[in-house]
Amino acid sequence: MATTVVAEDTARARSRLGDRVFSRLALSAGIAILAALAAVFIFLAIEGIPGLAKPAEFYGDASNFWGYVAPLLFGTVLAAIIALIVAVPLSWGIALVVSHYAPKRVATPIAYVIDLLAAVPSVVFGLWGISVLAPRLTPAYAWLDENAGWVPFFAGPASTTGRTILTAGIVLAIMIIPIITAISREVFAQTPRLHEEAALALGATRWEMLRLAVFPYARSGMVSAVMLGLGRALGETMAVAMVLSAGGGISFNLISSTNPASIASNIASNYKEGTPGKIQVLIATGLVLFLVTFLVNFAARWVVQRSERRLAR
Amino acid sequence: ASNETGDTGTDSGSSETSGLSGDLNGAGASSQEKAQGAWATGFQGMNDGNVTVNYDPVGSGDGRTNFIEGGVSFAGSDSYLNDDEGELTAAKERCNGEDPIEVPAYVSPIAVTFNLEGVDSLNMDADTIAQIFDGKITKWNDPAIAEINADVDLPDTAITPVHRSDDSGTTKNFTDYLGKASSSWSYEAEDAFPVKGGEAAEGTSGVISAVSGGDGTIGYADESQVGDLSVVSVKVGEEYVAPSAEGAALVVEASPAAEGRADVDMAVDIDRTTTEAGAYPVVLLSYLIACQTYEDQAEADLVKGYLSYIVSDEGQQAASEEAGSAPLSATVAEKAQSIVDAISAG
Amino acid sequence: MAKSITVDDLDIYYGDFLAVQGVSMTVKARSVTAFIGPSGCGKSTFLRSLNRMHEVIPGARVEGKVMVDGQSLYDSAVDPVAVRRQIGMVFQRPNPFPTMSIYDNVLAGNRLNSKKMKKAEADDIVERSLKGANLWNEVKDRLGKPGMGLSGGQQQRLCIARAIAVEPQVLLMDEPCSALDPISTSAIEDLIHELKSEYTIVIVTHNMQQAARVSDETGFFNLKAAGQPGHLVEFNSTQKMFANPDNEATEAYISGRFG
Amino acid sequence: MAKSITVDDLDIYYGDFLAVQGVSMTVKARSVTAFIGPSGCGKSTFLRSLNRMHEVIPGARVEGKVMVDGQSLYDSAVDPVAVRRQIGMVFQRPNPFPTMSIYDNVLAGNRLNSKKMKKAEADDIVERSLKGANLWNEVKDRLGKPGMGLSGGQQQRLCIARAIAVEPQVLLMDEPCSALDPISTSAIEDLIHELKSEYTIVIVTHNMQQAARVSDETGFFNLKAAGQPGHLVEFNSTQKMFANPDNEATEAYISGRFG
Amino acid sequence: MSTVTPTTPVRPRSEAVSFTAAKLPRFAPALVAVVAIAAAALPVLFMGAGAITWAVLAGIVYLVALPLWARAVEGSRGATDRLVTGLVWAACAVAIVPLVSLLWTVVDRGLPAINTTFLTFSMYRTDLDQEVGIYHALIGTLLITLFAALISVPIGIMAAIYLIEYGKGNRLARWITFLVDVMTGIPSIVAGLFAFALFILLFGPSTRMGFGGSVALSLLMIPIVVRSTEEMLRLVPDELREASYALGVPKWRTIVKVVLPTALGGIVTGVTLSIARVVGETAPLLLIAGLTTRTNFNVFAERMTTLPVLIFTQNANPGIAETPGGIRPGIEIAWGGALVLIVIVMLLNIVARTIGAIFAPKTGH
Ligand SMILES: Nc1ncnc2c1ncn2[C@@H]1O[C@H](COP(=O)(O)OP(=O)(O)OP(=O)(O)O)[C@@H](O)[C@H]1O
Ligand SMILES: Nc1ncnc2c1ncn2[C@@H]1O[C@H](COP(=O)(O)OP(=O)(O)OP(=O)(O)O)[C@@H](O)[C@H]1O
Ligand SMILES: [Mg+2]
Ligand SMILES: [Mg+2]
Ligand SMILES: O=P([O-])([O-])[O-]
Repeated sequence: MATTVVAEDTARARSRLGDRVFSRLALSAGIAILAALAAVFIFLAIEGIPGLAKPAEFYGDASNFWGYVAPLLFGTVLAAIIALIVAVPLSWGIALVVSHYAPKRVATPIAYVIDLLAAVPSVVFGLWGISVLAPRLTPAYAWLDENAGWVPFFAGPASTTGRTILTAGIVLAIMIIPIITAISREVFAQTPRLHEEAALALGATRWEMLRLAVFPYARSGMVSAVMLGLGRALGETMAVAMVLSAGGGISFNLISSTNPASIASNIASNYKEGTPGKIQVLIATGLVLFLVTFLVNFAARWVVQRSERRLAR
Repeated sequence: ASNETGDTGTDSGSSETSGLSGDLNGAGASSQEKAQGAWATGFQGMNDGNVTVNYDPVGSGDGRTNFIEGGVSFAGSDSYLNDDEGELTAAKERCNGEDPIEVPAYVSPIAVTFNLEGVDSLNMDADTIAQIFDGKITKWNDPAIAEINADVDLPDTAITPVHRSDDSGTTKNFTDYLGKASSSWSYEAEDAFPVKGGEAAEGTSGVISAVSGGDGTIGYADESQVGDLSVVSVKVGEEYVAPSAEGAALVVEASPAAEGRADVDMAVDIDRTTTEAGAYPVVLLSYLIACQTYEDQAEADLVKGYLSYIVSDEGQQAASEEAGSAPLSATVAEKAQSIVDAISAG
Repeated sequence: MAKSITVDDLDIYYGDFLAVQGVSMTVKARSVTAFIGPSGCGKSTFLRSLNRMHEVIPGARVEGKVMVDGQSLYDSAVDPVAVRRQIGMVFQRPNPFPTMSIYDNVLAGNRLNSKKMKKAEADDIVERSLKGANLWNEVKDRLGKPGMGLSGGQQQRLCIARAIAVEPQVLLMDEPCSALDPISTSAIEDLIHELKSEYTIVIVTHNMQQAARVSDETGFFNLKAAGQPGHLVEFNSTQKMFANPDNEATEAYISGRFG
Repeated sequence: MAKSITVDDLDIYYGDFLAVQGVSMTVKARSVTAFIGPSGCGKSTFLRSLNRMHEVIPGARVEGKVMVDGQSLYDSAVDPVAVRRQIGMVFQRPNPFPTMSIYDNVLAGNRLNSKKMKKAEADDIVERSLKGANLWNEVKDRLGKPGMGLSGGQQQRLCIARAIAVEPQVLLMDEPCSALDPISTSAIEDLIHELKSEYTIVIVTHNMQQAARVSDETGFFNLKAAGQPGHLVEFNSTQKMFANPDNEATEAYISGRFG
Repeated sequence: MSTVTPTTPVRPRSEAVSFTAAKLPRFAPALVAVVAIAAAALPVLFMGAGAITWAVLAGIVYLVALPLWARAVEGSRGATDRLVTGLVWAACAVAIVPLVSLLWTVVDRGLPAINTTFLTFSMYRTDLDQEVGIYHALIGTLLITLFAALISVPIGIMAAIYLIEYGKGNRLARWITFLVDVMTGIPSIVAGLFAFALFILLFGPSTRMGFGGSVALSLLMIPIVVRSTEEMLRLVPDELREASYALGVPKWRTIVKVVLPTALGGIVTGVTLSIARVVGETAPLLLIAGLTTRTNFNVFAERMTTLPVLIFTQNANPGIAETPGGIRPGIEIAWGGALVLIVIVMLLNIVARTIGAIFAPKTGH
C-alpha cells in the first residue's frame, strides 16, 4: 500500500499519460471533423466560385447565377419543409409508441421494421416513388385540384403522373422517418423512471407524464433528431432526382408537374453531361446549399437556445 | 466469384483470339452502358478472360473530362468534341498533340412514345411534335393531330409532354431534330431540355415510367427501351416511318461529316431533314473517343483491339442483341475499322 | 374526506418474481400508518401497490384485493390516474423535474388539471406547500431557479411540497426523511402530525424512533429467507408494537434496533 | 497507513456561488470524524473537496489548503486520480454501475484500474467486501445478476462494498446509511468501528445518534442565513460536542434533535 | 379551492372524488373503431371511393369521435390523453403503410432474381449467354462500407466523447456541435465530388478506388455517429462517473469502462443507423469507386462496384428483354440487388441489436 497521496510515480505517470493521450485523441477527432468540413468547403469554394460569374448561356433561362440557383434553392427548401412537416409528427408518434405506448412484444418489431426503412437505398425509394406512390397519389391530387383549387398550394393543374414536389416531399419524409425515430426513441426511452414516476404519482395521465417528464428531458435529443432528418432531406440526391418532375421555377403549387428541382438532384442530373464550365456552376450551387444548411442550423440553434433561456427564466 | 476463372468462355464463338491481357478503362455516355457490357463480354471472351474492360457510365461530359485528364484510355460520348470550351484542343493535348480519334459506335433510334387510352399508333410530322413539346398543342384531339390521323378516334384528353430532367444526349439529338426538321421549334439543340413546364423525368427509364404512368403522356426515349408503349411514326419525305434500327443506320450513313475535322475524326452532323426512303432521322449517335498513339504498348493494344471489336460486325451485332442498338452500316463500319486499326504505341 | 384502505391477501409480482406475498391489513382513515422492516423485504413495493404505481413497471402486477373506502382499487373500471391524484406519493429518492424551476415543480401537479390558475392563487399554493415542507425560507428568493440545483435534502422537501400541493386524500411516503437532516425531519414529522387530522398517511421508514413518534399503527415486514418473498409479519397499534409485540421476530427486530 | 487531514481556511465555490466558507479543521488519522448540520449547509460539498471530487463538477473550485499527511492535496503536482484511489467515497444516493453484475460492481475499483487478478483472489475480495457491507447473505446466490436489480438499501450496501474493496486509506461517507434499515445500519456502524483501527473515516450523517455512536470527533456546519455560504460552527470531540458544546448554535441544533 | 390564508398548510380537497366515476368503458375504443369504420363506409359506398379513402376517413372519424365521447364522460384531460394515444398509434400505422408497401414491392420484384448464381457470380462475362450475379457488388458494398465505418465510428465516437466529456460548453465544442449539424446537410453528390477531387489530386487522374468511396461515405456517416453518440453520452448520469472517479479510476478509463458501456445500446443504434444511411448511397460512389464487372477485394486499388451503383446503372440502362414484353434483365438485377441490400442491413441490425442487448444496462432480474 502506498504511503503517499502522490502515488508512485509510475502509476501517476501512467494514468496521467492515459488521460492525456485519450483526451488528445478525442480532441483530434473533433478537430478532424472541423478539418474535413473545412476541406469540403474549400473544395466547393475553389471549384465553385468561378461558376458564380459565367456568361449568361451557362445559366439556362436565367441571366445570372442567382437567377439560376434561386428556384433550385426554393425547391430544396420546399421539399425539405414538406418532408419535415410530414415526418416529424409521424416519427415522434412512432418513437412514443415504441418507448411508451406499445408493450415490448409489439414495440420491438415496430422499431425493427422502421430501422429497416433506413436501409432502403435512395434509388429504390426513387423507383418505388415513381412506380407505386406517385400513381396512388394522382387521384388525390385531382381531387385537391377540383375541391381545394383556391388554396394556392393546390392551384393545379394536377399532375397526371403524380410526380410532384408533394410526392417528392413525402418520399423524403419516409426516408427521414427512421433517422428521426431512432434517435427520438432512444432519448424517450432514457428518461429516468424516477421522473416518470414522479409525474404519474401526481396523477398525470400518460400524455401528461410525457409532457411533464419525458419531453423536457428529451428536448435536445428531439431537436438533434430533427436536424439530422432535415440535413438528409436537404441533401438527398437520387430519390428526388428520380421522383420529382423538375424544371419549373419558383411556385407554391404543390400538385402540378412543373416543379423547381432541388440543388442536390440538379447537380446529380446535370453533372454527368456537363462541360467543365457547367460543372463549376453546379458546384457553385452546391456551395449555396452548404451555406443554406449552415444558416438553417444557425437558426435552429438560436431558437433552441432562446427557448432554453426562457425555461431558465 | 466462381465465374471469373480465366478459362471460361473459350467457346465464345469468336473467330480470332488476340491473346491480350490486362485492364482497359473507359468512361462516358450512359446510353452506351449496355452496349459496352456486350462489347466487353465479347472482347473478354476473345482473350480467354485475361482481359477486363471497365466502363464507368458517368455521362458523356464527365467521360470526356476523364479522358482529357488522362483518367481513362477511351471515352464514350453522345456528342462529338468541340472547342466551345476548348475540349477538342485539350483532347489533342492529351493525345500528345495528335488529333483524337472519334468513331461512331452506338446508333439508336429515338422513339416518340405515348400513352393514350384506346390509341396504339399515330402519325406526326416534325411540326406537330415540336408544337406538342413546346406546349402549343395541348389536347390530343387538336386538329393538327386529327388531320394527319383521320382514321384514329382521338379523345379530348390533355397532352402531358414528358421530357428528360437530366442533361442528356438523347435530348440534344431530339431537340436537334426538332430544330432542323420543323419550322416551329425555336430553341437550340442542347443537353438540357429547353422548354419550361411539362413533365420532367430522370433518365430514359424515368421517361418510360412517366409516360406509362399517366394518361395522355408523350415522351421521347431510346427506342430499345420503349417496350409495350405506343410509338409515333414520323414524317420523312411523304412517308410516315416508325423507328427502326435500319432506318437509323441509314441516316447516319447519309449524313455529312462535320466540318473541319481531322481524318481520324468521323464526327457527323446528322441530316435531320433527309427524305431518303426508310430513313428515320430521330437518332442518337454516340461516339468513341480515343488517341491515335499511346505511350504504353499494352494500353495501345488493348484500345486498338477493343475498338476494332466494337466497330466490327460481330461487335455491332452483340450490341444490337443486348442493347437493341442499330448496327453501323457497312461503309461507316469500314472507315471506322481502318481508323482504329491504326492505333499504335509511340 | 380521508380514506381507509383495506388490503386482502395481496401478492405482488415483478414479472415471475413474487416480491411480496399474502398481505392483509386495514389502514385507518385519518391516521398515520408506518411500515418497517429490513431492506429488500418489499416495503416500497407494497406501498406502491396502494396507489397503483406498482403497475407502471413493465411486467409488474398484483393479485388480491385493495379496497379504498369500499371501492376496489384494482377494479377494471377504476382509473389509475384518478387513484394517483387522490393517493399522492413521495419517493425514497428525490425526483424534482430537472427542467423546471422550483416554482413550476411545486405547481406541476396542479397545472395538470389544466385549470387556468390566477397568478395570485398559484403563488399562494406555492408558498403554502413550500412552507408545509419547511423549504420556503431557503428558496423563496430563488423560486425561478431549477429544482435540481438544490441539495439532496432540499430536493426531497421540494418533492414533498409538490405532493401536498395537489391536496391528495391519502399520502404515501417512502422513506421521505432518509435524505433529510434532523431539523427538516422534525418539520416533516410536525407536518405529518398536522396533516393526519385530515389525511390518511402511510409512511415507510427505517427509523424506528420515527415510526414510534409519528405513527398510530405499524406494520412489520420481513423476509423468511433471502430470495423468498417478503410478507407482513405483524400489524398492530404502534404502542403495542413497540411495547409488547405479538410476534417474536418483531420483538427481535425492534429490540435489535438503535438509531 | 491511515492519513490525517488538515484543512486550512477553505472556501468552496460552485462557479460564482460560494457554498462553503473559511473552514479549518484537522481530521485525525485512525479515527472517525462526523459532520452534522442542517440540509444545504455544505456538508456534502465540503466532504467532496477532501478527495478532489468537488472539481469534477464544471465550474467548481476551491480556495485554501487541504493537507494530507503534510502533502498539499491541491498542489499542481498532485494527481487527483491517485488521491481518489486512496481516499475512497460512498455517496448519498446509491449508484451501482448499471452494466455490471453484483460481482463486477464490487470489483469495479480493482478491475477498472486494470489490476490483473486471479479468480480466487477476486472471489476473495468480493466475499470479504460484501460481508463487510453486510450484503453477502442476500446476494451470494446471485452474484452474476445486475446490481441495479437490488432494492435501494441493497444497492447502497453494494456501493459500500465497492468502496472498501479497493482498500483506501481514508473513507469518506456521505450519509451512507440514509437508505439503510437498522440492521444494515448497525452492520455498517460495526464495520466503521472495525475499520477505524486502520483507516481514517469521515462521515456525514443526519442521524445525531449515529454521530454520537460512531465518531470520535464531530464538526457542526451551519448556514448563517438562507443564501449565505455554509461554515464550520464548531469542531470538537464528539463527547464534548454532545455533552457540553462550546457554541450556542451547536447546542440548539443538538438539543433540538431527535431520532 | 378553499380560501385559506397563505400561512395555513394545504388541506385535502373537500370533495371526495370517486376513482371510478369518470371513465369510458373498456370496450370504448373498439366500439368507436367499429362505428368509425362503418360510418366511413357510407361515403365510400355512395361515392365509390377506394379502400385508402375509407381507411383515412375511418381514422379521422375515430380520432374525432373517441376524444369527443371521452370529453363528455372523462373531461378534457381524459379526452386529450385518448386523442394523443390515438394520434400516436395512427402515426405508427401511417408510417408502417408505405414501409410495408415498399418492402413488399422490393420482395415481390426482387425475389424472382435471387438464386445461387445471382449471389455467387459477378457480372464478368466472356459470352453473352453466360449467367451473371451481383457477388462483386456485394463484396464492394461490404468492403467500402466497412472501411467507411472504420473511419467514421472511431472519429465520430471520439468526437462525441470530446464534446460531452471534455469540451462541455467551451467554444470549440460549441463550434464542433454546430458544424456537425451543418455536415449532416452535405449532399451525397457533393461528398462524392469532394472525394473524387481529393483522390485525383493525391493519386493522379486515373485513380479509382473503393477507399475513395469510403472517404465520401464517412463524410455522411460521421455526423450521424457524432450526434447519436452525443445524445446517448449525455444521458449517462453523472452519478456513475462520480462513482468511478471516487474509486480512483482515471477519467479516460471511466469513459471507456463505465460511460461507454452504459451508453452502448444507443451508440450501437446510432452506428447501425449511420451504416444503413450510407450503405444505399449511389451518387458518391459512381465517381470515385467506378464500375467494374469483376470482383475486387482490394479497397485501395482499382474500381469497385457497389450494390447501389449497380442497382442505379442497371435500372438506368436495363437492356432489352429476351421475350418482347418480358422483364428487362437490368430491372431484374436492380430489384434483386435492392432486396439483397435490405437483407444485409437487416442482418446488420440484428447483430447490432444483439450486441446492444448484451451490453445494455441491466436493470431487472
Ligand atoms: N423494478 C424491480 N424489478 C424487479 N425486482 C425488484 C424491483 N424493485 C425491487 N425489486 C425486488 O423486490 C424486492 C422488494 O424490494 P423493495 O424495493 O420493495 O424493498 P424495500 O423493503 O423497499 O427495501 P429498502 O428498504 O432497501 O428500500 C427486493 O428483493 C428487490 O430486489
Ligand atoms: N452542483 C451544484 N451546483 C450549484 N450549487 C450546488 C450544487 N450542489 C449543491 N449546491 C448548493 O450548495 C449548497 C450546499 O449543498 P450540499 O449538497 O453540500 O448540502 P448538504 O449539507 O450536503 O445538504 P443535505 O444534507 O441536504 O445533503 C446548497 O445551497 C446547494 O444548493
Ligand atoms: Mg424501499
Ligand atoms: Mg448532502
Ligand atoms: O443516354 P443519355 O445521355 O440520354 O442518358
